[in-house]
Parts: sequence; structure tokens; C-alpha cells
Amino acid sequence: MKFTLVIFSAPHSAEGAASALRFARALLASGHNLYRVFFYGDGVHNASALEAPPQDESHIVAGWQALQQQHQLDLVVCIAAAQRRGLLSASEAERLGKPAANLAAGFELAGLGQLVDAVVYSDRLVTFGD
Amino acid sequence: MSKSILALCRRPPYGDALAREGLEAVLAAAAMEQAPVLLFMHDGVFQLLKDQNAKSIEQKSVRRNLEALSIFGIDKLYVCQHSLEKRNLNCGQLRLPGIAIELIADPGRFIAAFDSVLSF
Amino acid sequence: MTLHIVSKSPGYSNALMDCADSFVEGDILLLIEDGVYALSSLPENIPVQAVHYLKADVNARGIVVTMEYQGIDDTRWVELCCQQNPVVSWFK
Amino acid sequence: MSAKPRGQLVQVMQKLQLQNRQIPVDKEGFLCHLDDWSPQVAQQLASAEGIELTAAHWQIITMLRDFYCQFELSPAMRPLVKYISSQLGPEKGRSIYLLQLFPPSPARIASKIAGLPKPTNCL
Repeated sequence: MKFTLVIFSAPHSAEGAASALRFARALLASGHNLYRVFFYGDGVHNASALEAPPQDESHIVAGWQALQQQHQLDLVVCIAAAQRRGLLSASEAERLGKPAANLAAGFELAGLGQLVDAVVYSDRLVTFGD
Repeated sequence: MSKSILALCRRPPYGDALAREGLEAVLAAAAMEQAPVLLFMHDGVFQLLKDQNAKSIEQKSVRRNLEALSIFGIDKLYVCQHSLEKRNLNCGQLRLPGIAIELIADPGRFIAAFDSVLSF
Repeated sequence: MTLHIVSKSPGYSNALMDCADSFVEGDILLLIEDGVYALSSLPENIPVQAVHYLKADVNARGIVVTMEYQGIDDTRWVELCCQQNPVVSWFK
Repeated sequence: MSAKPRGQLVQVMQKLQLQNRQIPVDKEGFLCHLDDWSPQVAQQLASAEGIELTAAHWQIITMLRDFYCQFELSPAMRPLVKYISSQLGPEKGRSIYLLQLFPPSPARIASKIAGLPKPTNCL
């Protein structure tokens, strides 16, 4: 089956981001298709290249990146939610005249149309709240 | 491909950013001709209250955005009757121009009829 | 029928009660994260056999489950999502 | 990562030159402060887009400002067309009509000239 996950929770703030990552691993291991992961609201912080947790804590951003590499996942961060919260790609930082960019590799910024498309083209939609 | 999509709106309008961001997702979907059905439940019913003056807390009005729904092709909203009664509210306090409000007494059966549910 | 996923404890939020108001026969309830704290006090209209919980979240918290609820792993969680539709998350 | 020099914390701006004052706009030419808008400012914003404002343009600009005042939203193309159609009739409520007035992206260009916030590149 084709799944889309929508993630509202920031890593290290609530358990939702960690649950979503585990769920994503489990569904891929079961042979299902992960059509898209859409990060919205505070969930955009899952894509921060600047998160630096201590070595003995979970590294959620790295977890998504590893999964993305392994399965060529479509990890999409809502551009409007990201701009509000200071999560920018190099080109967005340039466009908006901001001093730095911090979008982690493996993620891309896109509009809410990508959420709508994912809802329409997936068999299952699972939301992870904060 | 056409899918029935429900947006379940449970957040109060200003204390929680997901109320506004949920609404933005609804408007984006509607602009792409994939308008979801909206069900307001729990504190989400407060989004609909008339006479919101969000300027007093330096925010934009959620109610004003909701008033645009009919221009985005959404001319009907659903509100959980129980949630409304529990908050001592009535439909008259929520009425939006050009938009019908239908009360839902059995949200379980209502929700189960959709292909996808977005929780906001 | 619907799969309801509740991720907050009843002491923190109304998520479980809202879910219970929207629960119909044939639906399944899955408690995850802090939702597992509800295992000791579930609403009466949710039948025992409909209640599932993530074993990982229960074990992490040192909770002892006394009723005949179904403890599941992530793989079974995925299966439940395939078996039921829609999947509705109740958080906050 | 593309870190720019530290200390460059002020948003990069350009200025719109009016007779007696300068109006800051962002890199894409949107007003930095919505309160700066005036019909004279609109003229300047339009000429930066290579558009000479006629009565037909002003009719749409007024509609957009009404829309924003009423709904606190910068409309996307489809709702804009529907709104114009409901207010000015189906002849003007067509994307081709708006495209002729505000090329190449009517919702965006007209919002800019009308002094609305930059649409949040939704789609």
C-alpha cells in the first residue's frame, strides 16, 4: 500500500517525530510504499541541519536522512511553515535576504500542494501530532 | 482521481498555530479543486465564533479567513453538536455569510465515511 | 472502519474523550506515546477487544497492563493501518 | 549550508523612490511595510513591473484591497477569479482578462501592486 505521513511534531519536543520515524521504518520493512513524508507546523524542525543533540540521544534528523538515502524517500517540508520558523534552504535564504540557510540534505521545501497531491494519491494517510 | 477528504479541526484559533495552518492547508486544497469537508470539533468550534478582534493580541483573524471559504468553493461546514452544547454555544453565534452549517450528532459515522482524514 | 490513534494521556488532553465520542462499532483504538496511560481508565463505550496499545510505549513507561488488551509492535501497527480506513489521529 | 557573513542581520532591501521619500521593498519588490501603500506607491510598484496603470487595472487593484480587508488573505488565482467574477461579472472574472492586465502571474503581480503581503508560494 501507498502511505503518506504528515508530521506536526518537532523532534526533541514531543514523541510524535520519533514515533513517525519508527512507523516509517516498519512500513518500509513490510514492503509497503512510502509515497511522501510531509512536515508541517512545528514538524518542519525535523529538517534542521543545525540540530546537535548529545551523542547518547536519538538523532532524528539523521534518522530521516538515512531512511531517505536507503529508500529515495520524498521528504517534503512545507515552505510557508518553514519560513515562519526559520528553516530555509540556501536559495530561500538568498531570496529572502536572510544570513544563513539550515535545510538538511535529503529534505526539500515545497508548497501545500504537495500535501494535497499526497492525500489524493496515497492509499493511507497517517498524521503524527505534537 | 477523486477522494473524499475530511479536515478535522479541533484547535482553538489563537492559542494553537495548527488552527491557522490547518486552515491554510484547507484553502490550498480548495484552490486545487480538492476541497476537503470541514468538521469542527472540541475547541475547534471556537474558530467560528463571531466578533473576533485578533488585532488586540497582534494576530490575524482566523474568522476572517473562514469567511473566505465560499470563494474557495466551500459553502458548507459541519460542526459537532455535542462539542457545541458542551461549550454553551449555539449555531447563531457561529453563522458565516454564504455558508451553511450542519450539526453532526454522530461524528463517528460521519468520520468513517471518508477516504482520508487530516487532523488539525 | 476507522482506526483511531490516541497519543496523549487523559490527564493532559481531551483527545481520548473526543475519540470515544467518535467511536463506532467495528472501529479500533490504538494507544501510542502518552496515550498508553489511558489503559487503566478507558471509556466504557470502547469494547475491550477493540483496544490496542504499542508495547514499546508501555514498556518504556513501566506500565503494567492488567486487562485483555492487545499489545502490538510497529509491524502490527502498519497492518492495522492497512486493515482499517480512515486512520484518525487524536493528539492534544 | 551557505553561511553568509555574520552580522548581516537586516533583511536585504531595495528602495522605491517617491518624490519626497523612499519606500523599502523586499528583493522581489513587495512592500516591507504594508502601511506604506498609497496610490502613488502603486504607480511606482507597477512601473517596476513594466505596467502602466489604467482604469481597468485600478478596478482590480481596488477589488484586491477589498478582498484583503475582508478576508486577511492574498488570494490565489482561482479564488481571485471567482471573487472578481462575483463582484464585476463574468467578463472580467476570467484568468485571461487578468493575465492581460497583470502578466505573467496575475495573482502575484496584482497583489504586489495592491500592497498585499507576498502570497506564501502555496502551490
